[in-house]
Amino acid sequence: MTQQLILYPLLLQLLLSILLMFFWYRINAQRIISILGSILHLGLTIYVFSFIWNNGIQTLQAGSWEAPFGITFVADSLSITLVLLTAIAGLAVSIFSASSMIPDRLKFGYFPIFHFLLLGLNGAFLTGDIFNLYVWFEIIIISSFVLITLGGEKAQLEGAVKYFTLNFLASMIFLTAIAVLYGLTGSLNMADLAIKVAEVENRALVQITAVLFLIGFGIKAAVFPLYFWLPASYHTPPSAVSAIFGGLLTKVGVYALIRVFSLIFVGDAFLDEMLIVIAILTLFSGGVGALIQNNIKKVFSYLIICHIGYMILGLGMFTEVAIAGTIFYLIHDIIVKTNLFMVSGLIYRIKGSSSMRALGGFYSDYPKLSLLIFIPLFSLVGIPPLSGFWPKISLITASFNTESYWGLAAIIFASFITLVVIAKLWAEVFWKNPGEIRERFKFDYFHKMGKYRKLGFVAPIVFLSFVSLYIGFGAENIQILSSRVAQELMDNQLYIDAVFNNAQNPE
Amino acid sequence: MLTAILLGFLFALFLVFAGKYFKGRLAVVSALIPLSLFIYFASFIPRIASGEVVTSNYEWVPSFGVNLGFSLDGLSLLFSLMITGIGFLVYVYTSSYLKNHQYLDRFYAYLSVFMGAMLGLVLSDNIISMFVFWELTSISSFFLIGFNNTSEASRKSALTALGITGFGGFSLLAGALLLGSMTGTYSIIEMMTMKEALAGHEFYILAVIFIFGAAFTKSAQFPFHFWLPGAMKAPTPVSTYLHSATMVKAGVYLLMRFTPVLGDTNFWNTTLIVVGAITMLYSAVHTLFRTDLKGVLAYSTISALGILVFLIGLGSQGAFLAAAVFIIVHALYKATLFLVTGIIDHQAGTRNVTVLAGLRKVMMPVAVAGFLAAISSAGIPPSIGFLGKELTYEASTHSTGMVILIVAAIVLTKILLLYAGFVAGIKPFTGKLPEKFTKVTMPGPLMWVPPLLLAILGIVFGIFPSLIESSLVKPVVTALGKDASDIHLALWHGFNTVLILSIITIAVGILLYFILKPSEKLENRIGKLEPVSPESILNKLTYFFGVFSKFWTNVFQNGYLRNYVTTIVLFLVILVGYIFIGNSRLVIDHTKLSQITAYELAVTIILIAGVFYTVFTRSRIGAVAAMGVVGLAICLLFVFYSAPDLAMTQFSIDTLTVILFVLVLYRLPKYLVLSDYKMRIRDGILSLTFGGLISLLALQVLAEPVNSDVGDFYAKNAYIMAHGKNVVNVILVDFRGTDTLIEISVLAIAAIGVYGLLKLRVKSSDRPN
Amino acid sequence: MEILFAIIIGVLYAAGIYMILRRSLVKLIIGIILLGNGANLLIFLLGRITEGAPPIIPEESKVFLEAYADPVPQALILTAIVISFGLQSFAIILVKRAHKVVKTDDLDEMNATDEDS
Amino acid sequence: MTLNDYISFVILPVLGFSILLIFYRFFKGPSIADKIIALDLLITTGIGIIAVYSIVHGRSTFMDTAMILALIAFLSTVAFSYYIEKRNRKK
Amino acid sequence: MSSIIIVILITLGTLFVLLAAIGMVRMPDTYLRISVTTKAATLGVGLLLVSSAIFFNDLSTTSRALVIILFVLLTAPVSAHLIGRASYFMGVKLWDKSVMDDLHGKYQKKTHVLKSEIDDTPGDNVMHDKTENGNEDEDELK
Amino acid sequence: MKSRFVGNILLTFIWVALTGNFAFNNYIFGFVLSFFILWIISREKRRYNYFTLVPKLISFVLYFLMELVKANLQVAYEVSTPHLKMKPGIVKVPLDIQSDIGITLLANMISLTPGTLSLDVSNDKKVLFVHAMYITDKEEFIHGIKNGFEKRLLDIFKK
Amino acid sequence: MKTLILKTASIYLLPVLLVFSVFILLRGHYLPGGGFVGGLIAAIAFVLHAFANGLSESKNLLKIHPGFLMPLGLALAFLSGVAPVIVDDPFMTGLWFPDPFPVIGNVGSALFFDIGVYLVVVGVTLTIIFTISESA
Ligand code: NA
Ligand code: NA
Repeated sequence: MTQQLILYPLLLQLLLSILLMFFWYRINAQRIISILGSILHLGLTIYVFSFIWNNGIQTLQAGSWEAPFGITFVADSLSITLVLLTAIAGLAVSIFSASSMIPDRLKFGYFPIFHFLLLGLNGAFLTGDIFNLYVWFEIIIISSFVLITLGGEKAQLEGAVKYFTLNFLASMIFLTAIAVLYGLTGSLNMADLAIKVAEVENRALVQITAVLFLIGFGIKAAVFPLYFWLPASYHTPPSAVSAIFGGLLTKVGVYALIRVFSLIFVGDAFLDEMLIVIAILTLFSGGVGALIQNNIKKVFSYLIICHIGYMILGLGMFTEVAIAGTIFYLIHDIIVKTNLFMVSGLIYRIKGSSSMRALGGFYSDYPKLSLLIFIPLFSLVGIPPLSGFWPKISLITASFNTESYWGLAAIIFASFITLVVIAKLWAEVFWKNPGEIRERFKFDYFHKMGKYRKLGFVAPIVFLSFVSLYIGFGAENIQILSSRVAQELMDNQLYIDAVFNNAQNPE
Repeated sequence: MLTAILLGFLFALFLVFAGKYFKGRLAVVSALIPLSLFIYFASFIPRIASGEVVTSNYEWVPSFGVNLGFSLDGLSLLFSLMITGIGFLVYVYTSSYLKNHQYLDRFYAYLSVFMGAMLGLVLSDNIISMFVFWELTSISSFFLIGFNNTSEASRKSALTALGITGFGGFSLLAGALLLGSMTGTYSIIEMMTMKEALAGHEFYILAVIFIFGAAFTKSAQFPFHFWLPGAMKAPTPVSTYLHSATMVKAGVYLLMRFTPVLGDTNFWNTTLIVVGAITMLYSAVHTLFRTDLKGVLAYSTISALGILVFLIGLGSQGAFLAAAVFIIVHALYKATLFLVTGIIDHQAGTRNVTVLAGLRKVMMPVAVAGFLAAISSAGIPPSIGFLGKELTYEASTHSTGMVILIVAAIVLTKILLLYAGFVAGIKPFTGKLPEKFTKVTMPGPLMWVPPLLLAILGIVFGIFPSLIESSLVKPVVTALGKDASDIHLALWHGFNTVLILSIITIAVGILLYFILKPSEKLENRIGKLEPVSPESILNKLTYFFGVFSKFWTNVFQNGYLRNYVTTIVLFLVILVGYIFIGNSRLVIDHTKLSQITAYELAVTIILIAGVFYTVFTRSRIGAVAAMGVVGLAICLLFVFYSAPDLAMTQFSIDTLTVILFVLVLYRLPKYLVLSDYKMRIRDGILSLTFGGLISLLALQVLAEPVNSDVGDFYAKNAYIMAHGKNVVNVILVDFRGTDTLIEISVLAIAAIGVYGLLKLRVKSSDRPN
Repeated sequence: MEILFAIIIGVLYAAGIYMILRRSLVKLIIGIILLGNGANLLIFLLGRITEGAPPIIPEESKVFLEAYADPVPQALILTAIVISFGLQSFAIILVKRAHKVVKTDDLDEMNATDEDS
Repeated sequence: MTLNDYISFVILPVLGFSILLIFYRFFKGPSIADKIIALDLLITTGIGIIAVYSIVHGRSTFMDTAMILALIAFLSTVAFSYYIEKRNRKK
Repeated sequence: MSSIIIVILITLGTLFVLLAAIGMVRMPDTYLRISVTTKAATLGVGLLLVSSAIFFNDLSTTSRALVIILFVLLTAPVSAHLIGRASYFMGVKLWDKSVMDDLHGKYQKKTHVLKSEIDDTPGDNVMHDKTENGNEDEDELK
Repeated sequence: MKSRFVGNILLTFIWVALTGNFAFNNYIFGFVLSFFILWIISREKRRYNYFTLVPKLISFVLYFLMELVKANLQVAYEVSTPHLKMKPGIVKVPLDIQSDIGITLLANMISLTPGTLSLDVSNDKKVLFVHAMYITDKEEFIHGIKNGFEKRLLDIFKK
Repeated sequence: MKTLILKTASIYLLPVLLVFSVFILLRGHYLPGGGFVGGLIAAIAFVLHAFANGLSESKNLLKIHPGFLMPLGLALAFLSGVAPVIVDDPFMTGLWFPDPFPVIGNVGSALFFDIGVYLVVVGVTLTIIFTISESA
């Protein structure tokens, strides 16, 4: 059974989605199934995680077809870490959704699609097959697309059009890259590709393929100059949706970039430089973008872009220290961004607005909640010892070691901008006396809600805040994990061996 | 020691949850914290004085080399005592100053966090953990400065302060990490052993710049000084604590701490002297033009910080001695003056120097405190201020090079500071009590005792310098890496140049005080220079950066989908094109290509023509029909090239798409051509380049050797192992069945999405945003 | 024939992008469909094309007796086609809905979400 | 001349030429109905081409595709007519 | 023997398809083009399918060929009817040299109800002399 | 129910023909499958009597194929000669046949024979509008249709 | 569309097309076809019926809500993928009955998987098209 273990999180999510579809229109049942399922999923994932932690990289050959012929699932430390994070964020958002989503949306399939999205994320993290990755990407896109538009009014629809078009373009570029890769190597298995791509003589073609992957995944990861869909759409859907988007969607792009550039396209100086340049511009563009926004969800959206830059920078520098920084940042970012979008939802429910200009007085009205929100906000800034701080140690050190001073400047710039932006946000939303906000008629205000609904809003935020605090104060454990991931990534032979050795000894 | 540091944090946390339950006794409980800490640190005095360095080490994040390594030496002891000692008085003072304030618990929580952070900062041996505490001081001071958070000015000051010190913080982080990678350790004590190697290191200058960046911003050196006067919006206890005794001195502390690591080089010394001198002069001059008591004090604080930086820059034993003493001097008198100012503000309701006068008649003890502090600030014997000034002059006159310039600068500064001290400590109490202040009352003892105590200490230490000589001052000098054994503090140094300078200073200063009265006119005059001040320059830069940010953001995020697509495609075309052009190996291999037959040509022609028709027709239904043609042609190509399954699927899907279009289209408006000719040409060129590159790429790949292990495996095993003969179908349901499972999920999601999109109407009140 | 295929693919990619760059929502979707077709044909071509030899094992045999086309690209394209269909059908409905709500087919008028609000 | 040659060099080119002619009508219109008829006829001709092509390669498998074409082509004609009907009625 | 039959059938079939194609180009109005399509092509393709069935000479191919022929025969006239009718109320004109138009004025414009006789409300009915030439898709701009 | 059974049998035959497998098992499978499909799509009210017609239709089709070939040559001649000698127009043909299936078949037959095209049936099912290529004499044309296809169809549908 | 001819034709075509779709589904493992195309044809049969007879008529005909077919089909496909996990084979491993069945040939999890695909495709297509028609 142990060999199958890595697929259980996937299968559970799929089972949940199907089950939820059978409970169409019965929203209370859906709420319960989703939350209980997410708890179960988290428990299962923790178990799988510890299994992999103790036993090393695990692979599963779907259909018993040995690699590279079947679809291989590979759980290395990176994959399973991301699966675990997805489970954590997923549980939080599931609870948050049960409370914050209006019944109409729940009636029209919110939960099944939410779990399909989680399924897609898990699948993308676990698959060891490049075309299968494409397919997982598509399930992610279509789910997110549906989630954006569910019950969509003008803004969502507009956002969705942009979101869809650019992500579709990304998929097409990704598909083009797969076509070229298959044309060059005749293989789809990523471990096999790692071997075969290295043997291709025409390096220019390999480089072009890599560039295609870079752009295809880069759009999804929202890097400069490919990020446009993100600020245009992330603020439009309900907060629970934004939360899962903000926390996880772009990270799949980052994951794919990491995977492809650490496994298949390794050691190309041009590409690494490309990544660094892109990272720097991403840090810059996201930062300045966040600086001028008024809507808090938009602020967070731009900060997502900005912070993607850190991870790409680490990837571009491609030393063990740098990759460890990237991974640490990834871990931190998923939790914090998910939390912040839920926070924005909470603020919206409390005050009826997301505009910094209109908001205010939060601190005097809700001091304890403010303190709670302080945690994710300032974790994001990376005020030490909160979680965002630690990866910067690795990244800055790596930028000294690789002498990428522009990278260093960009890191400092982005950190600084984040600090300024969040401090400004704090001053505006929490400190300032609010102007006259007219109480909206018929608006579903937080203070009008029942006790359990309120709890549904706050509990997930508390949960993720504690996770953030753990990442910050228990940085040692996270760093050990990140280093291990980095070691595995730097030595792609580990991955290849895991895929093929298992194939040689079928059960 | 960890407990000592964490005490503040724990107490703050405790206050968050329990603060409101014992509002009345809050002050007592709170004040116990700094007091007990003060006693705790004081108990170390004998050991430190004997030359010991107390260290303790706690694991934290060993994989980063980050631990909670603390070391208590002379330097950190001095700061610890100041932090806890003045802290205690401020706690006491606050209990009265903010009596019955709604958020008193919150205030104490901030203060406690700040105190803990400050202690951590000065005690850390590990520079990363030092940075951690450094940032915490910035953040807690952000909250303290913004304590009156409903006032816009207050928020703005808090932001400015955080912005500047935060920037410095990142500089410290960069410096720390650079030093870490240069030396392989984050322990300052260990770094000291590598001083020579560091000085010769290629990154030495860079590391120093980073450290300076942190120190100068935190200690408000020119041109980063302006956040400090702004920060005076904070409640007075905050100003006292943060801006006189502790936080602003963190930068000075940092410089001192790194003197044994990075000091003694030309770059280090010169920069510090220059920056310190500019700062002390610039802000000393500024004190002349201020009417707000706190403004005067703020600028005099900056000036004092300048002096300290300047002294560290001089780098001699004498200079360090002077610095050590001056830190004590300044802490005592400046804290006093701030507290006094706070009392005046609290009781009289104004801090305007031009109207304040004669208050001695209503609050004598406060006046005494003010007077004593002014004396000390002026360096008039027997205050310890005198000692400090003497030592400073001593060090200046013994500096290497440009002695005259240095001495002139320091003397001028001291004259102006004397003036400032008098204005703050004496002027409000002398002269005739104006009518409107007759009803001003004496504050409670909790308010006036702390400043008086501090002021008296200033005199006591002046008269008995031995009290601090070996307990506090000498260990500091030792900690800075100089031999301190020959140091002897005394008020009377004999009649020498220094004494002459002192006399000149005092005389000219007092003269200045009587000639120059602070007035709004003067203040306005300096206001005219405002546009060229660093603050407004930075404001302008910030403004322009904001404009630029908007510009940059809007250039890319301009709302037009087609521009986004253009950018992405252009990016792709440039990158791929660049690789194509840069590589001469790219050739097309004709020999591997197959023949073209007439019917294939015909199908190709209708395919391409269909595409063109789709693109250029003005009829939507025509476009849809043309897509049908394209679909058919592709279907035929699939048939020709051995893909019957594909052909079927392609055709059925195309038909379904047509149906969907048809069901949707007749509800849509006219099919307009919305873009102009030029744009169409531009897009046409871009698209064709893109398409061309893809074609070229395809032909390139075809020239590479074929490799289809996977396909062969499937073909071999399709029937034998998977019991199917249509290999494509076997792949879909078996070899790669996972793909298909997800694929049908995609379809189901799409269907749910369509259903929701068309059937669900959300009430407007529930819309997000 | 490969050359013709390459040209067709180029034309489909170009036309797809060109249509996406128009301002009309309907054209956008047509562009997406064309682009999808282009990508599918690219996989087809780069998987190497073989004439008249479908990868179907003859009735009386258990293995292939003669040449056959690589089945892998075909399976990939099938999956890609179906997925694209899901996306396209949703996109088409989105157009309908967007038109109803936003009351325009003009993409240039759909930029409220990018404005600072 | 074998049957295969005859088909490859005479029949298929003629059918290809027919396709081009029909496409000419599609292109020219003038009414949308003409385009729909042309498309319908293109598909029908496609069925013929597939039938002939399967003879050339001796693979009857392709007939399956022809079958699907025959079945489904009808539906698109129905759909287009539906469009015209709805469109005109709306006026 | 069978190959001679095949050649004959295949040639005839191709010719009919070609004729249909030529007819598509040459016929002067939409209705006539529909006529040609339905006939020549159906017959032509039918012949091609039959020849394929003869060539393979197995049951499954033959049954498939027959199924296709059946489908074409069943659907082609229905398609023709649908398009022809749609063309009429779209306003597609008959050829100038047409001799009669009994449909004139019998379709109700809004409901597309087809009456067997002309009623008294001609304004509501599809009258070809009053409509545009019907050459364009109605929702487009030129 | 009886008619549904007949339909079921017919569908079974179609299945067997499609699969080309005349084994007994396949008949059983086909029957079960058809039964299931008819169960899915049928409502009890509707009577599926039309399946009884199919055998008659097949013989009718054979007759019709002759007509088809004959008249196709006429069209071929028209298309392939340089001048167009047509006299086209739309003719109203009154209907005697009343059943839906009968009308549909008639219309389709007319469409499939060259030179004529059924445009539509009036909503009251009284007339069929036929477009024809050669209308030399309208009455003769109508007579040809009524005596040809319609008469045969009426025969078939006689109960 | 109110045309008698189409209406009549569609009523005949419906059962024939459905039989045909099952045919295409079942032969997919050996010859071109399979669950996907089969499902499309079944869906198209109903769509055709809906075009000719109106939506409500077609919905009445189809006793189940098409949306229900989606989870049903997914569940079937899922179960045939998971079934081997229960006997401790990797996910999606084919399980086969030892002897071929008449008509269908070898019966294994792949067949059930393909039937699942068929159901999902029918459900999806009909849900989409019916929904659009309803809201048109
Ligand atoms: Na498929
Ligand atoms: Na399998």
